[in-house]
Amino acid sequence: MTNHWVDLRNTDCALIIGSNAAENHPMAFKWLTEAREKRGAKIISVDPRFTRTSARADIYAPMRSGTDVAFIGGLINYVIQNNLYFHDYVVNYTNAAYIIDDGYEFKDGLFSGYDPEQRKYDQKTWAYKTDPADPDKKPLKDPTLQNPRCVFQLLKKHFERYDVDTVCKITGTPKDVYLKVAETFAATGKPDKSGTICYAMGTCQHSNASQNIRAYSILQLLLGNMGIPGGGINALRGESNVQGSTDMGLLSHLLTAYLNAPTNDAAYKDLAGYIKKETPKWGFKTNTPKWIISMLKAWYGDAATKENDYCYQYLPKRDAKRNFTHIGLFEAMYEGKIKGVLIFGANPVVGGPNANKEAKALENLDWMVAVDLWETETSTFWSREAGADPSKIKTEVFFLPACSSYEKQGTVSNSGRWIQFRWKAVDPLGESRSDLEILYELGKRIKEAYAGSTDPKDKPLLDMTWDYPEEEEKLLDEVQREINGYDLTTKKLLPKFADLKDDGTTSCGVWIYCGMYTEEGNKTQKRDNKDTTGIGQYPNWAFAWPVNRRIIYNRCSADLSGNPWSEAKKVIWWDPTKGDPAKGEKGKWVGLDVPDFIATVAPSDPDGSKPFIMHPDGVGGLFAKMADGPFPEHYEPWESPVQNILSSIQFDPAAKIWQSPMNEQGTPDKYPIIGTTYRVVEHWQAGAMTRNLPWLAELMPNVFVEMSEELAKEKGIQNGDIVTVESARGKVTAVACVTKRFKPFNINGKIVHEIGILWHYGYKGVAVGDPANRLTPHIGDANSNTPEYKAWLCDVYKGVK
Amino acid sequence: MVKSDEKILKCSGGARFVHWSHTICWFVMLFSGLVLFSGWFNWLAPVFGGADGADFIHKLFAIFFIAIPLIGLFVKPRSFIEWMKMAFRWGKDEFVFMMKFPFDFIGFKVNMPPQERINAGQKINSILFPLLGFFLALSGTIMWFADNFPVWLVQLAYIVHDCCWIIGTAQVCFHAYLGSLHPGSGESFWAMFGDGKVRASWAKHHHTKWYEEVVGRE
Amino acid sequence: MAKGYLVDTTKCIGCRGCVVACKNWNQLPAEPTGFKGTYQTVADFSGNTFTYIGFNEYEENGQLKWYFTKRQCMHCLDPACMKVCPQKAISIVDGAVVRDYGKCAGCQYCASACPFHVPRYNTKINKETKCSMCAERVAEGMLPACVKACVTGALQFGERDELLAIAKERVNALKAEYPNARVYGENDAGGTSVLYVLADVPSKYGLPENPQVSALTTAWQKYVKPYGPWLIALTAAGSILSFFSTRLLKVGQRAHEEESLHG
Amino acid sequence: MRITRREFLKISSAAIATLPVLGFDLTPAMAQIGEFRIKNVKPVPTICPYCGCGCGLVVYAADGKVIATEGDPDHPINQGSTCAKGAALYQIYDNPRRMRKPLYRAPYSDHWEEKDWGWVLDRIVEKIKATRDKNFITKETVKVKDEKTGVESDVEINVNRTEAIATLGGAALDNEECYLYTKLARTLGVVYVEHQARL
Repeated sequence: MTNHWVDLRNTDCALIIGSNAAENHPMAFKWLTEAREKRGAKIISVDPRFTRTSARADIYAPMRSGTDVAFIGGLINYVIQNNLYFHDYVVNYTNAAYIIDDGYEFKDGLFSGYDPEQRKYDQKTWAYKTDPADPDKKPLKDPTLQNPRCVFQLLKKHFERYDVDTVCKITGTPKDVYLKVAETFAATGKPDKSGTICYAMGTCQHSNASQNIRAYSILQLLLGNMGIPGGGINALRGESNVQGSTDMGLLSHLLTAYLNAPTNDAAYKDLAGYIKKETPKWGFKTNTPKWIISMLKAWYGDAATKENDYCYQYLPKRDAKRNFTHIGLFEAMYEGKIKGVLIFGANPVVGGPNANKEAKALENLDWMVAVDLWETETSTFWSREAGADPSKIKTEVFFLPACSSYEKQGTVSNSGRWIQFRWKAVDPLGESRSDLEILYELGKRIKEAYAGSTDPKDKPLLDMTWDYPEEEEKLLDEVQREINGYDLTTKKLLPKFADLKDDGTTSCGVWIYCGMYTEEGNKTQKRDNKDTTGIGQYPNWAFAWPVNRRIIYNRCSADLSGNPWSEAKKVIWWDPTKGDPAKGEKGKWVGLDVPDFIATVAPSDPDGSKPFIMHPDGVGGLFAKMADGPFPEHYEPWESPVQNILSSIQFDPAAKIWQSPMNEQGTPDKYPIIGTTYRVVEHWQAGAMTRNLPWLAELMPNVFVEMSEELAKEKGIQNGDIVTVESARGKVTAVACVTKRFKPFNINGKIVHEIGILWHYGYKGVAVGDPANRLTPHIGDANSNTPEYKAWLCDVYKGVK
Repeated sequence: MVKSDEKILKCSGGARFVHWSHTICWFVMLFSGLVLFSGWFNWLAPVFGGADGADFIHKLFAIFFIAIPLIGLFVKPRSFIEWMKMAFRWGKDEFVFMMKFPFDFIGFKVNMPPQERINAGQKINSILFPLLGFFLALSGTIMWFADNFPVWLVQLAYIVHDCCWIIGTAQVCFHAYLGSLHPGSGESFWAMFGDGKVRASWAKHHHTKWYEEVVGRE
Repeated sequence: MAKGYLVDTTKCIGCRGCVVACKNWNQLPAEPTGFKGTYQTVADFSGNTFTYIGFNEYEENGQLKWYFTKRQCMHCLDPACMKVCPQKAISIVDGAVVRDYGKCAGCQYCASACPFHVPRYNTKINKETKCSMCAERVAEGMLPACVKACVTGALQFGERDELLAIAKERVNALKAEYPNARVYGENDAGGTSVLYVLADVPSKYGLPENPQVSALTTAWQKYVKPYGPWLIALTAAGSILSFFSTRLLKVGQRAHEEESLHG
Repeated sequence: MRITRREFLKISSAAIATLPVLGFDLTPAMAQIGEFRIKNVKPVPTICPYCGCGCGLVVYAADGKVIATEGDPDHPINQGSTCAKGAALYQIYDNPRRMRKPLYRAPYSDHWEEKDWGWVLDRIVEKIKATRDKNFITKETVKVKDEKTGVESDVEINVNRTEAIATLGGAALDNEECYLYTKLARTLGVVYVEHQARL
């Protein structure tokens, strides 16, 4: 979320797309309801079926799964064609005026530089045009936006093809409804209005998911909705600490705080190479050396010295040519390349894509460690209950009982980046232990096991700082301090990340978290719920990263001279009276939030109006390098019942296709129906945390599949019947929920049916059912490799066959 | 030839058992039921351990109330059928008996027509009690498991249940009085209470037809 | 002045936080259910369910409607259950129709009398159970569990008069878009402490259009109960009369002399 | 009959106190009348373990047992409210299905065995060490193309990784836990570090 939950109350229009907020993020609706009550805000729900969100929306627009780029592309086109964009904002705060390299072109669904064999783009031509005579190679710009090679004109041209009729033919949205959506949301392009886009997994779980989100950003930049109250693009995150766990870098391509993990690319050979590759010339990220060195100091302590590159070489470097993401991991496991796995509260047999294959892959493991509160389908994959033959499965399985969130203490980061402390209410149940204790014990014992080793490969483990106090409370405290970081010369906690240094005199485990625990105390424990800002920022409640900033990119809320674009949407502004002349300050950015800007850089200073300080250009990227193109382009999902009518390129040209067993691609002749998966408010994710609770099992006892009355009639299915859903990869038995809320789509004259199935279920728990992910494919997004859970092909029939 | 002071069997052991166990059930359920019926009878509640206890006892005895005749029916179906046949066998004698009965009731000497083993009044009793018992059991079951029945049926069940026990209890008043304290009933009462036998001479006078059947015409 | 709830169905998102919060606070066990083609898996009240959400979907003029109705005891101003309860176990406490479980005998009369059929029998404790508007919480200055849990403010708790004013204002605002919008509970069933803001007719929310105490219950309560027992008195009196007339007044004594000697 | 709430509470408790003559136990009825069981119990604030809203919840615990859970009325995001999941927090603790002991499944076995913590942790470390030691890549040679000359040359770089161990999950863990987890996993040389954020 660029903004946060309470800020939703400041919006004038919420476009909820790829999200069923009322079910999966009810608090979004708490604040949207207030926005509607108090400000007359409109709520738009775009979804393949009419959901609990749609029930409370002002406009419901049906949209076929997997057509977000087309839907938003049409809105982008509508905004540009009708001159509804926020002109001054677009010219100054985005790269609209930048002129693009002559080599760049877009033709029939492909951008310049495509290599069909590698399924990869050479992005050389996707660059700004520079004056060859300019030694700084500054990009050329046309602030009038008239140059046909400027980003704005290219954008306009690119999305011209997304006219309302074409879009509706792709998405299946009725034209009048679509126009109503366009009109309503485009109205937020005025300076005193803000619109927010709320999205979740309905956006992310597609083969072109990153471009879906890019499309949202482009639309929001055009409307000037970034960095203002009630605006932004807001990913409604699904787990209590998925934000925090990502901040901590639990992904194959990241270290902590979004520092890229090095690969075996020669550029990452040493620390200097890493810094060169990762540090841009301009912007806040020029501090990258401070961040990486401070992280290494936190991890390896005194062993990390300037001479040994601060132990940079201890970091593992993955193979740049291979895929280490979730799908890649399970493909490797299926091939028997992975011998052991440690699983902390995850349940891929229910939650992973192509669950049959992922369950099968587990059988190839020599050992598995499962840490959980409950027995899950994953930790018991070897059992007869799972349909397996235990006598043929060699895997040694360890189950470690973890305690629940209120049987221990620690912090979690919510979707709005608030790091909040959880206090301990009771002792862990039975012999269960906190994951912190388990990890600490594991680390301690691993270090003991390697003690005395002289093998250089073991040196990282020996040098890793792990001398934490054993007592639970002190252990937590020490880890929090390490995350925040120290000034190593004074042994004092650092107050903010601006104080980090690249000379090894500071340590900081996670630079964006710096400031959460200072000499003043643990700020994550702050519980002052007075709103001193009037716009619901609650600055004294917990701590938001970065530096307690609640609305990211908030410099955008002020114009070129530093005044708010409008009184209604002000966040920060330049106050010339607040500067300290002794320090040569001309003034200061002040206001209702911590400025997302250098506080003393005046609007009149060079770069004083570049609000996106985390970006190398300092402006929002309407044109940006992504694996599958600088502009979003609509492609059909991997499995689609229709042809792409926008170009001859059917499928995202840069998405990785896995040619492997147990991952067949279904064809529309055999599987004519679009399938999608989703959740309900009563259950959570892979279900172990809710299917084991009788009160929740009572409310949603079985897996069900929703379908239109029309499809049910065609298939002879009655409401409440047991039906089978079959895809090229598996079968699932579920209860039919025949409903008016699902309607067949008219896609370019062809009637296309879609069904939706809950994916929470497995055979363990009080509420049980087949895992819907037996149906979903191993195909991922071109940029992030997030699996395409949300659009695939299937067939449905009555009974169990 | 039976001597006048010889005894003959009027009520079998089974009948006596059913009669008296049902009597106990009836009164226990009557008093526990009164607690449930109205707050007026709350003074009775402590006897049963509170209104809750009354409810419990009421339901417990309801099980006996239903089970006892069912067991009787199961063990001796023929005597039940014969009893019922007799109860529904109405002739001139029965109607005349009933017409003259009010005079007898208040003490006038009347000549009653000859009666069977049970007289016309007892026949009414024999019809009424099983019938009321049946409806009490049926409506009681509906009330007990109210959540499983449509609301209107439950509402109807309350009326039926209350009407039945009210009529039944009214009838019990008559029955108890006529069967015990009313002149001439003592013999029958002691028979029911004791070994089931009555003196032949008494039977000859009160249940002439039956006497003749059992003993033969003199 | 008495307390009440306002259920604004136009704000409810059907998240069922209230349903679980009710079970949590009242420590009510879950009951086995099955998905039968509607989200309304908990279809009705039970001895262990004091509140549930009704889900009803409609399509009118191409517009889809999905109505969520939070159901619980309506806390009538003149409750039929209270009137029929033989134990006087039910009373009105500051707007809440509350059962004294110490007095309740589990006779279930209240269940059938209720025009909304709310009280249900709990076999384990042999009592009729229902929502108490969280009397013990309110007494301590807390909100009822369901109201506290409500995410969007669809549930409000307060003085009935004030809630009624809010409800009317809300309905006025809704009228333009929803001509059938109305307040439910103002006078329905003689007025209830639980008020609803409905955007459509009550039946579409699964609420009775014209909630009334059934004629059977009225007949039972008004006639059978008060007058029926006189029949017993009458027969008892008759028997006594007979006893006196046959024995003490000695009318026709001789007729029975013979038998009496034997008796 | 109209009485105030407080009176009502007194009256009802008095009613319960009347002695049953036949000795029927009325205590289950008491539980139903809802005595205010969180009186004088201090609520402990926590954050909901489910979605990313980060709602505040409170846990009422006494004598080492959870007696009630509900929304945290002071929390700015949810202001005391909870969805169905947050409202069910109580049953995460009071639940016979919760796992209470470390378990071990031997190869080819069809059942769990209960083990003590020391044994499982040592055995896991043994497994990690053996797998890591057997499957560790210290260095790799990669080709580098000189941008100006276009000449390719070999460069040897330290890669320090093992591809035989993977870790999964973490979105339900606390930040501090994730931090130790990432630090330990990377230092072991694990590159297959993935969790729910990818999905």
